[in-house]
Amino acid sequence: MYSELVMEHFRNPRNIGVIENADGVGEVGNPQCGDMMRITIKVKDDILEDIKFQTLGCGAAVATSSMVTEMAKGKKLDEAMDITNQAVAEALGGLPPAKMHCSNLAADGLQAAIKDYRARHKA
Amino acid sequence: MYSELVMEHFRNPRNIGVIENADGVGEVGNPQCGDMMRITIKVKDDILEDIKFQTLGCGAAVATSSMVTEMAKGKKLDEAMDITNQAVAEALGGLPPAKMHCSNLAADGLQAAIKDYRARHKA
Amino acid sequence: MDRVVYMDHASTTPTDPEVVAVMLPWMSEQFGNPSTMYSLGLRGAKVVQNARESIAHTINADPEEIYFTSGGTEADNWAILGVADAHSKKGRHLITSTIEHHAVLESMEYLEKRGCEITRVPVDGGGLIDPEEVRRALRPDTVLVSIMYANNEIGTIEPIADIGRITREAGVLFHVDAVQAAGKLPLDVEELGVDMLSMSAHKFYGPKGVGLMYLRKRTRVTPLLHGGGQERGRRAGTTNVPGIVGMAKALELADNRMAEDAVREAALRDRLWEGLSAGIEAIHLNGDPVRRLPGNLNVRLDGIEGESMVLMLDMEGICVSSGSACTTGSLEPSHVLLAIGIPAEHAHGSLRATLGRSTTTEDVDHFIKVFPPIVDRLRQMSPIWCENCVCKQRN
Amino acid sequence: MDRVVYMDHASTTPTDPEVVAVMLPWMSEQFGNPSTMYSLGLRGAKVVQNARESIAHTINADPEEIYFTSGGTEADNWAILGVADAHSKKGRHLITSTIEHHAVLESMEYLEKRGCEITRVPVDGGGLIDPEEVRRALRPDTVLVSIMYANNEIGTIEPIADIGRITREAGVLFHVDAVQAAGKLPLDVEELGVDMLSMSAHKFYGPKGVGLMYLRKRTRVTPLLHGGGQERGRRAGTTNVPGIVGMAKALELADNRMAEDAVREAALRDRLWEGLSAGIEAIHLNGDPVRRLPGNLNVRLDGIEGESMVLMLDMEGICVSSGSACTTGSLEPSHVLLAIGIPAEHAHGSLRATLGRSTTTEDVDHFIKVFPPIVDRLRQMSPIWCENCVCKQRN
Ligand SMILES: Cc1ncc(COP(=O)(O)O)c(C=O)c1O
Ligand SMILES: Cc1ncc(COP(=O)(O)O)c(C=O)c1O
Repeated sequence: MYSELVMEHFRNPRNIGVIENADGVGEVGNPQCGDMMRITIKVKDDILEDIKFQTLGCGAAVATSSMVTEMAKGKKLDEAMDITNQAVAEALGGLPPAKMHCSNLAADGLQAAIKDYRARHKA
Repeated sequence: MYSELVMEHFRNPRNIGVIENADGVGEVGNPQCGDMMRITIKVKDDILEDIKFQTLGCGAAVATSSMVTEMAKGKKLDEAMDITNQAVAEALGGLPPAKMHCSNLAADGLQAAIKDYRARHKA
Repeated sequence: MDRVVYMDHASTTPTDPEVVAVMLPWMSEQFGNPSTMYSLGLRGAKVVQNARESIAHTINADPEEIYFTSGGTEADNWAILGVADAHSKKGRHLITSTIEHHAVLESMEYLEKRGCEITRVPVDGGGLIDPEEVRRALRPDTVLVSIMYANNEIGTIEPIADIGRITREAGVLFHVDAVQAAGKLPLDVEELGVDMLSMSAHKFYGPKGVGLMYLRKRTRVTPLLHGGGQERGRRAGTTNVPGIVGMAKALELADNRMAEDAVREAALRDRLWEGLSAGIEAIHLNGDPVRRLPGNLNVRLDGIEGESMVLMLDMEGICVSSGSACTTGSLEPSHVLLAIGIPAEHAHGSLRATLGRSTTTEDVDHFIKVFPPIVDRLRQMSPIWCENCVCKQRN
Repeated sequence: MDRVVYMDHASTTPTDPEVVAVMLPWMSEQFGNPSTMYSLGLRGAKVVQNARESIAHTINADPEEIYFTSGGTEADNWAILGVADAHSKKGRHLITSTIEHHAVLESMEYLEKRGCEITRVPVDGGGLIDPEEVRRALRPDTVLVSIMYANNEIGTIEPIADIGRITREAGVLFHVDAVQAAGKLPLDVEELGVDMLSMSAHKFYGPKGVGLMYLRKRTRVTPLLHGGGQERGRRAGTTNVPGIVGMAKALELADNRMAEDAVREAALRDRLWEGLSAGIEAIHLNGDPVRRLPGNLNVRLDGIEGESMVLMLDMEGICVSSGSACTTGSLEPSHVLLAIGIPAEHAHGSLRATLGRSTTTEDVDHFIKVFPPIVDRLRQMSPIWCENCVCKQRN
């Protein structure tokens, strides 16, 4: 059902955890739907210096979270904002059709975190 | 599907043929239905001295024809008239449900032959 | 009598030992349910997907257009009832032929009793449908045309591609019962222009209890079996992994040897017909002499009834059928034979021999040898057959 | 990881090698179609009849009350759609429960969309139906009550005999989905007072793709599959001889070892629950603690999601399910867990382990050993589970 790459990210997820005193936090999904994700980011000079995630959810939810952190780390905020859920799924070699929507929120989570950072640092 | 006894009568039908100058002839069924039988009888002193049949039809049609000739031979006409299709089927150890009606005409054929004999010899 | 001469391949076929061999690992060892998430189940899902791809490739379809069923009957019922239900707003008129299998005809009758209108296009004396008859039957409220590819009794092959062009032009869905054609005739759903197509594995040396429906993408059809989300939500029921694996293998084997088998079976069938017609008087061929399945021979014999021939041939180890297998037990004459204009009394005297992979020249010659005395014997005891009597002229 | 610990017997079971052995002769050698008149076919008819008698004997029915189908889904669909159609003059109201299998619920929904009224009686926190709820739901226009014998997710065993008394008193037909109960609980159609009952062979170590419906004599029900006259004209389709022979053998084997298996599986299941609840915090039992199938354990774990547990357990060779197998792919929480009052977020965190014949103490202990670290790991990466954070109180 899942590609080898999805399973690899599920088995060995990258960047798990919470950044203490994060510069931005994004939370998407909710436990009622069985999928929820929290992304915390550290920003330096408009660049994503660090990024960590916590995810409640299925294999796809975990793998996309892991993948998005890999894709975003070290990127400029504007570039990171352009990462789409579709792009994450593609980077993973595709997801099963049933999982394309509900369990593919990682990019949304990242964007929420960046927006949170920008809102806090607008001043 | 058929009992061993039915198949035995089908394989070795008794009293096949036509009696020349028969005293009575009975014909029942018709080729459109796939089942037809002709019974010819020889009567002496109100007794069925000889009886022969010809049958077009399935295994049940042949076996019941054969059986009814066996059951009737040597019997008084009144007794022979009392043989029912049901009795023939029972004597054969039963017939498949689908064959109980259409292919179980032998007693009717015998009765037709006896009636024919009586009609001819009424005078 | 130990020798068995099986000549009823249109009724069912033995499951090829090679097919059984590929099924076995999926029964007791790799038995996982493909709808699960663990490896044991995913292996089942994978092998089913492979089967789907292999079958799709054979009939020039996409894998997602293959839906597994429990057999040809289910596929036929699903196509007809499913389309009638899903398209009832467009109309309630369906077209079929007079010589379809009961799985099609009874589904049509079921609909007819519930207010649908059914047009049954006639066939010619050989069982052939004139595509123009289908065109003439089309109406604005026609939702489905269902025509079989090859007939199960007389083996007549219908002009499916021509009918497909007509239905496509008219924008009407076209279902083809290919149960007898699958594994015997090339099937290309694009060339044939069909939207739905039924198969049954046991007719091409696959297992019993499994079949499929090809369903063209974006075709709306209400499910027949409701429940779990198997087959992309269109056909519920735990996936029959061994059956599907076996069917795919059987179709692959049949496809590989199709041309060869056809030539061989047709030659044997012709030898049988020549032998029988030379040795028996008043024997006639039923169906189209040319446009028929290679292994199919259907004959009628004056003055005798079919079942008694079947029983007597069985005593010689020969397995043949006196009509459509599934109507045994019914005393109705075959609707197919009646439809091609054969009177009831002759329909009752018909016999179908369908040759297959196992059939040998010896089998055919055995048949040719033992059948004439049987015919003689039955005619001797027949009240409508006698050398000298008047009734002979009647026939 | 080579060891496989299969704990998903409610999803499907391996076909018992003894069952495979009795099926094999009917595939490639004795392959005749039972609807034919020659010996090869008649032998098939005979063995099917023997199977029918054996099964009938086991459930205290008459052989003519057993109808073979392609599985539990077909039997469920047939019972519900067939009764609704045949009795539509009497009424269009049907009663079922909120925790039925999708094969029942989706059939009911199909009818609902077409104008029938469906009452779904509720269950208590353990999944038990109160027979009085069924009585209260009865109306003069009720044509069918369909209630499952045992639930496939939480294993709850319903008071079928009590419901049977109520339906009989009311003169309403009663269908029981016994797919999970067959082979595990004694089935006596007289004692249970049922008119129709569904089974599926692959749930009791029989083959996939075959099942049956018990149908009480003189019960009117419209066929679901129309076609040839098989199954006394009530279920068309070439008879699946090997499947039927296998199912009968499987039921016989299951019946012989039923009591023994139940005791063993219940003990192992209890050991599993004790081990897990001792080693893991915030783990809860779903379903009735007592009135449940011997091999069934269903638990929920705060702060984690089901599929991720299934995937991680699979890496340890353990096969379990995160809900009803056939709803995998759907992201809906289990309707059964919702019906017993479990909130959606906890339903998503549920896991079903169903033990069976192959399950050993070692299997159970392996599970008990490997599961806690998995739970820890998943909770560590869960945004709603953290030792010290506020969200923990939320759960
Ligand atoms: C032309 C045709 N259609 C449909 C069927 C039904 O297939 P099955 O009996 O395998 O369901 C058959 C065979 O019985 C057939 O010959
Ligand atoms: C309670 C119940 N009913 C019906 C079914 C359907 O049976 P099958 O999938 O074998 O058709 C199942 C299993 O999937 C079940 O557990």
